[in-house]
Amino acid sequence: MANDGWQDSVVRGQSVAERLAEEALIVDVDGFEGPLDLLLSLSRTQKVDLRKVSVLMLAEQYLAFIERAKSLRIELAADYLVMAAWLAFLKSRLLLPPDPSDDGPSGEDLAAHLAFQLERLAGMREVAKKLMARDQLGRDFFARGVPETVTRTKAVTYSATLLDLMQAYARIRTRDDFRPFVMDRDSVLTMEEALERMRGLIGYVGEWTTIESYLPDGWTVDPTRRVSATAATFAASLELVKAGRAEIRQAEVFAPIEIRRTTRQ
Amino acid sequence: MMDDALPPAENGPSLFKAPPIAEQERMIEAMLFASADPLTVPQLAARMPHGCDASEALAHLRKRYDGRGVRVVKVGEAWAIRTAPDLAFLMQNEVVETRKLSRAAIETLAIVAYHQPVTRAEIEEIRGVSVSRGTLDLLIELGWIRLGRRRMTPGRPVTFVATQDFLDHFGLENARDLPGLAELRSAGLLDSRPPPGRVSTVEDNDDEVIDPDDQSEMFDE
Amino acid sequence: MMDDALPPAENGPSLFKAPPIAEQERMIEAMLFASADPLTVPQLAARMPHGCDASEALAHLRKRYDGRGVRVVKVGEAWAIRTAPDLAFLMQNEVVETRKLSRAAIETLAIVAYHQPVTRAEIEEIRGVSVSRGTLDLLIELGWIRLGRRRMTPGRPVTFVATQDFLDHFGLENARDLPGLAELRSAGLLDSRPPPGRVSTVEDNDDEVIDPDDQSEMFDE
Repeated sequence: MANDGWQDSVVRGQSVAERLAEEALIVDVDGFEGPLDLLLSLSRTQKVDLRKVSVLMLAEQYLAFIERAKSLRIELAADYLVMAAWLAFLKSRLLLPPDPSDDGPSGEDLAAHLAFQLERLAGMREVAKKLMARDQLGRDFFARGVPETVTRTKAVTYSATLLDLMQAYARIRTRDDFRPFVMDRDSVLTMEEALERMRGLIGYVGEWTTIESYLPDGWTVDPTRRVSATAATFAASLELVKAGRAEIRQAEVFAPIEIRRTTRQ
Repeated sequence: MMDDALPPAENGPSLFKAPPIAEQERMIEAMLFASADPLTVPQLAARMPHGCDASEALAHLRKRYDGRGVRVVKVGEAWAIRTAPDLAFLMQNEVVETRKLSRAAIETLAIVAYHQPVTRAEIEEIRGVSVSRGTLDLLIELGWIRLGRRRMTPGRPVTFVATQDFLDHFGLENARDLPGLAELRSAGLLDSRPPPGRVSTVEDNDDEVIDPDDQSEMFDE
Repeated sequence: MMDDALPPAENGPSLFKAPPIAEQERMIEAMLFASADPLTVPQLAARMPHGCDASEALAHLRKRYDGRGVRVVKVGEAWAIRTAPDLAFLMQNEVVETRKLSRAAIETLAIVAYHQPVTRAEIEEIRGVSVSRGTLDLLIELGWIRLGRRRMTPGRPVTFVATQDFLDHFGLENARDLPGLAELRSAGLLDSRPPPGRVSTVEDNDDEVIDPDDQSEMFDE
């Protein structure tokens, strides 16, 4: 069928059969999966290789279709209208001589891409059909009806090295060394405690006295407690000096540190 | 993962010679018969005694079942025993009624199979409509497609690929055996060809949320 | 392949001759393979084209599978394909898993090794926590400890001792070779970081000073 004739028939008079076909297409609009699907259907009526399809004619068919659908008050999804707008634009590009100042893609490029898309969609539909026509598992060929489940037995071998063993033993025997900090509070004298204690005592002592004599009872024998108490007491002494309540001195390196109440008070 | 490397249970490291090849063939036969799912050579080998050559035994077995009522078929990297398709008429009792796939699902499946790895945006570009979540979900649920690697393009979109189950279901040795693949390729229909005037990729708009306008973007430049 | 198959489906009653027996055998093979349940001869025959002799075809198939990895076996009145019994081991996927001994187990083992013969009450006293039966059982099962003589004290409690297997496993000549705490430390083997979950307030070398008595205790028994 001549292209022109077909085109005319869309616009003006057409045979009853054609008209019916046309309307069936329109009523069927819900049956199309979007504009590309519709375009593919329309292109079929050109009965040519999709590579040679006339995109211009296709655009006109599509636009005519949309017009008629609108006149029949058929609701068209937005994407159909967007496609219509795009095709109208494409049509104008194809019809008008190229504008040299426009560096956008040419009408031919756009048309070629649309043809490619149509051909690709048609190609995918064809192979989808071929795929579904294949023998299928559970319909044409079958897997084992009573698969045996492979029971998974677990054989566990335990590993331990001499090092693990020795470290475990060492861990048990030195467990007390690793007591958590909170548990060791009883052998830690805090600076606050030392300060509290010295504040009470310093007022009575006007003489130079070694800070060791300020250590609380029970903190002088056990080395851990003694170290902690000494540090705390020394820090507390410095606090008192800073506050101006005491004076501190040390005759020489490693000599005893002595402290006394400030004389002004 | 317990597979390949480990020698099986009684592995006095080659204290014993490997069983004769005929015996190994029996083992493969038993394992393939017992399993509903295809098994890879490493999986087979892992269950055989030390020193066995699963590949060779498998080759023997294949030959033995040539032309029989059941066949040893290759499914991707794995092997399975399946009934010969010409005997389908005997199997009416075994047919599992399956839901008929929608056209959208079938086309989407084909696009994934032929274009894999493929992004959702690419599927939509090919079909010219947006892909509903349900379609991809259904195919994933059927075990025919799965997520592949993310595409290393802006947005890092996920891709979809066909699975071993897909190959198994359609009796394909591998994805290269898809019907019509060569024709599609030589016609250039598997090329990714961005619309003219677009700067390269289409993937960038493969967001989780596909709004209805999305597909119009494909055409509007 | 499965070519010579006659067109079986359209079985106008004996308009066609029955398929050759080899073909019938293929049919039985496929049916038995795919069926979830064993099939009786009448059931098989009912699914085959007119004129087939299911019994004879079955007999052929049985012979064919004689000595193979799977066999055609009778289940009640019906027939099925089953794995050859001697290959049952293949249906077990043995996963060898190497597990570290639990802390409780390794500590208990260490105490037995260093203090043997030692009673359960003594182990508990040294560890500071009770010892579960399971821990001792595991160590006995592993062959690393065994029951020793009963202690000649009230209640006559059993004692535990380390075994030759234990010495072999740990590469020791005898239990006296086990290094003492000081040796461990000087060899840098003693990890003086606190066990996980504990916070140390003490410097590594402090414990040298702390209880000098403690470690001598360990060896003099």
